Amino acid sequence: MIIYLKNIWETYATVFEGMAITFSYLLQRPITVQYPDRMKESVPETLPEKYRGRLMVDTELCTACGLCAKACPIDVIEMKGGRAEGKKGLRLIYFNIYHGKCMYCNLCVEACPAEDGEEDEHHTAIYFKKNFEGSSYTLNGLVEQFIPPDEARRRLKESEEIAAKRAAAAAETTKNSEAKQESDKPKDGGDV
Amino acid sequence: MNFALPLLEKLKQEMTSKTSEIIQADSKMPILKIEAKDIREAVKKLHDDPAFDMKYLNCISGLHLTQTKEDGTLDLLGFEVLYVFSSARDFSTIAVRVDLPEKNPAIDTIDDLYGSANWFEREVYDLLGVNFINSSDLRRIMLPQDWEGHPLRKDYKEQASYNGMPTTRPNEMESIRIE
Amino acid sequence: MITENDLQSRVEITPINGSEIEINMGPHHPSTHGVIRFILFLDGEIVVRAVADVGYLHRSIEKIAENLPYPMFMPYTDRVDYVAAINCNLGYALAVESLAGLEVPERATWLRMIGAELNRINSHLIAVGALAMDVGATTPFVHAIREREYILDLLEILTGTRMNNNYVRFGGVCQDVPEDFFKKTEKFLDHFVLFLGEFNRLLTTNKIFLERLINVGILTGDQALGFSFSGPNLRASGVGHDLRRIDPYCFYSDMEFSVPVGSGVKGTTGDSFDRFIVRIDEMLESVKILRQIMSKIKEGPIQSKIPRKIVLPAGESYHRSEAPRGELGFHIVSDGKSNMPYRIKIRTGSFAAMTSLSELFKGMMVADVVAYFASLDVVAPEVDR
Amino acid sequence: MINLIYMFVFSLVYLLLLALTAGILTYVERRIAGRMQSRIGPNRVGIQGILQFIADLIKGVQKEDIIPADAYAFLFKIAPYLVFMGVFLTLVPIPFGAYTLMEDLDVGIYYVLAMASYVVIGLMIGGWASNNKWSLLGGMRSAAQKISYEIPAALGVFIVVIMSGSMNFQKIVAAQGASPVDWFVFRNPFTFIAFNLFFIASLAEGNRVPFDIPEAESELVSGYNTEYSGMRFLFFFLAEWGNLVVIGALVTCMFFGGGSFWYEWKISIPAPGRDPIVFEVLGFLWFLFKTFFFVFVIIWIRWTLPRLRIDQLMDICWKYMVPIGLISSLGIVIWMYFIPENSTIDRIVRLTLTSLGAITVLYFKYRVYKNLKITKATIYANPFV
Repeated sequence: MIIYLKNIWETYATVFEGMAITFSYLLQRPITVQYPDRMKESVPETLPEKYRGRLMVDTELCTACGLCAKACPIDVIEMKGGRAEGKKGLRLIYFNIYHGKCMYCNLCVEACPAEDGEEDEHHTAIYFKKNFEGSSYTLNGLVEQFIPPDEARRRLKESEEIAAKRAAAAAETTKNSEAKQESDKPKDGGDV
Repeated sequence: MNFALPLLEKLKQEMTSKTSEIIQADSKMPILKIEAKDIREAVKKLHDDPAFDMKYLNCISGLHLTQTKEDGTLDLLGFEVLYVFSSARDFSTIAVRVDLPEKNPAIDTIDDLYGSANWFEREVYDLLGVNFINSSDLRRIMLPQDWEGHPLRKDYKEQASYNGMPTTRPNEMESIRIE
Repeated sequence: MITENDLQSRVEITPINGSEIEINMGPHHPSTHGVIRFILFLDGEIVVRAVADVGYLHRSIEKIAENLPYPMFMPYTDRVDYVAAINCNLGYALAVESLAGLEVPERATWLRMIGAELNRINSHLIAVGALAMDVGATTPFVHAIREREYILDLLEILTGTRMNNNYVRFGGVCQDVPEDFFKKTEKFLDHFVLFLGEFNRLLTTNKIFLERLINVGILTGDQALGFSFSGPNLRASGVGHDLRRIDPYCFYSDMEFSVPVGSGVKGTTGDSFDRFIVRIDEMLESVKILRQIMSKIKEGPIQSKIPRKIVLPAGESYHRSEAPRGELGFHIVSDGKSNMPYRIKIRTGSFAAMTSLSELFKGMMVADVVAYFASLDVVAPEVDR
Repeated sequence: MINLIYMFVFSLVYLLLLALTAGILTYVERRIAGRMQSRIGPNRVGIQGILQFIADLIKGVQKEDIIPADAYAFLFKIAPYLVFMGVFLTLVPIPFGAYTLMEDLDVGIYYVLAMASYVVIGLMIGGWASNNKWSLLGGMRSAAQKISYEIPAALGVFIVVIMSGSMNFQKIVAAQGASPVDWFVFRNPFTFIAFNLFFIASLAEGNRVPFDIPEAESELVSGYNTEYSGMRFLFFFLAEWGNLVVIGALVTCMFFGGGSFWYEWKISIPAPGRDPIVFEVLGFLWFLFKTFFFVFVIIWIRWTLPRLRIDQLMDICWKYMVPIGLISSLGIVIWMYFIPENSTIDRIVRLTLTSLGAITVLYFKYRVYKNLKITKATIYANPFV
């Protein structure tokens, strides 16, 4: 009998307490914010410094070494570097990122050796932008080409030409050196 | 890691067949390697003998033993099933390993001793194709019942389509290739 | 075209008795926490027998591991248990580090522990919230999710991402934290203790909630051991098994914390309410640990020098750590030559917890099935991997 | 004939008003739920989202009306209308004012209890005709629950009928007074129990938390309305929120004095100079205020409590409510025999109960304040964000 009454009392008391708590929330401000149109400040500004948003590449800084593409576990990055006129190292021919596959693991950023030493938005060539809005109506729209296709084709052609030229030059030099060697040989032999 | 070498030696001595050996004795995880026919005896001893009191089955794992030959082809050497048990008293852990042949790998089940053994065994059966004799319920667990092959075998080839559904997806990157 | 027969071929179908109805709970069901399917045979509201069917989220992570170098597998461990990603990272990193003999700087270990403990609170909040949701209390669930949101904000500062953190690296962590992170964490912990008190007054003491959980799904200590339970589920059954104590890793041996053990506060030891209350207590213990870490952490390097190509010595090893859902074991086999693992088997707490379902569901009501399953805190991708 | 036309017009007005009220209530409930869960709730359509229900309506009408292939089409189609009819018909004898009612039935309460049972038929038919096992379970649960809870509800009503000596709502309201001391709820301990019985039983009959097991979304997906879509689905919802108004109105009539500040005045001051229409409108508003207060309480309970299991539901009915109801019905008879109305003891008891009620409200305020203080929350009392 005591248990019987105790059950009733406990039910009422705990329900009362619970209702007091839920009521107290009616007197508090909701913590949710209305994204995106009624925000006081834009969301990327509120994000921490190293937030991993959208994967981007600084095509100027990139040395086309290909370490990021190698570090990626799921082949998100497809890139190629080639020679260019009047530039010492490699230049990007194309650099494509498939955002639909990217899992924001940061491995490519850590692999990137190209640093500009400045403490601005990014200091490596491949970096995460704070922007996280990347929806697209088609799956194909998630593929981002950082070098436009026309430009990429032009660069590819150019690098192929240079490569061909260099190959020719190399062939020339080897031929020359061989010829030189040929011509030198009797001389040397003569000397000996 | 508290993998207990003394317990393993004790188990080795108490086994009736003397073919068992302790491998990796100097590493962090010593393993007792026993023959497939002895598994029930060993596990029964571990489970029931108060000296061991191994009431807790941590894991049953399996793997396909292979060796890559010089020409790149695989030499299939059979299967390994690894049992890890813990004591209910002080949680010291031991590992028991069984090697099975490549053709028709089969081993006695232990799912009457451990409530969880059935699912672990089913997983090994599903992914590696090791048969557990006298198991109460040996069905595939992760893959559909009509799936072909056992994926964790090193010579596994994925079927091209399953019930008319292709198992691969086109790569969106293909469409923008300029080469 | 998939016919009904194809779907049913996943499980063995036994003929139905006259009074039974067969009912499919899942794969798409609000309370299966992911994609898990139970086939319940009901007599009225009572379950006569049940078959659990998993595998709908099987992503063959273990097969993927065999084809990737060790560091590149790290992001995949996030996806084993996405609710407690750093714990999975940590388990994998510890396993590989102990085999390869890599050093970890002190600050990196502290940061790892901060990540792991924040993640543990996060995961337990989901667990208790989802349990509340499954017994019908919507508001406590949202409150728990709200608190989790603060933790995610902290993790965002710590790691750069909210859920699949990929924070731990071999020999360290991927980035250092700004100094104000500790202040923010301190502030959050103060708030969180208050919140937990309120949560208890709103939900834990509620008579209806208690009635729904007390004496539901009782597992004795022996049974729980037999089903390979681990973590909070095992502790709720009265077994003081905590790998942070038994098999200490990181600096857990220096930490002062107690291991909450279920004692049948309201009903029988090992019932669903014990599993619930053990998680609540564990959150408070995590708060204690976090406070200790915060007082001890010092400046220092966060990454030690590691070889470019990690090759483990030949042999096999089973390494385990305490994730929020129990023992997380990595069975790593290396052939000693390649920079990829020969085989990785991941043993998860959820998978072990699932083994008990078919047996425990017998004789329960449909509502109890939901409550018991939620009290186990199973995350479907961790079961299937 | 003129009477018929009058009734027809009146019921049409009622129908529209009920639909409008139910629609607004869905909005109100969502806003309240949102606030309780630290969310905002719908606030995009119209000023502060007030037109949300119209948007929902338009969407519902646009949706395809799907009838499952193996469903029993005819019954499947009419089930929502049966449910709605059951709710709508209960409105007939409820006195929103002295003249604002459809028909002043002498057996008003009896009629309401009878009509409320109509709902069961609709729900069961809907659940059965869907040819879905979850729906069937939901339908069966709802039938079991409603039929059981008719008894405590009827016992609660019985006590009121004994007190007022009539089944006519007008007379019941007239038997009470304008001041809280005269309300039945504080009249004597047994009527207070009767109020509890009736209120809890109405929650169960209206499928509201903690008794919402027929549609328990975490167990039965959505119960009897799983297979419904489009307008038919909305009809179920219309009925559910319409039911809230009915419950609120019944409780107001029977225990909280109805719209009776004009009754008092009419009786004590015949007031030839006063305009009866003003008092009619004032009484109506007062009635509505009380009604919506109870609607708010019901909504508030829903977002606080977990859900019961079906056997506990039956326990509460048969082990607690029915015995208590029977004892109280005996008690009220004895009470009325020994303690005549307006005797000293009667007055003392009334005053004590009323002050107890006041103390409860004050203590509640204190608890709310205390909770805000404990959690260090900042107060923001503006209902809009």
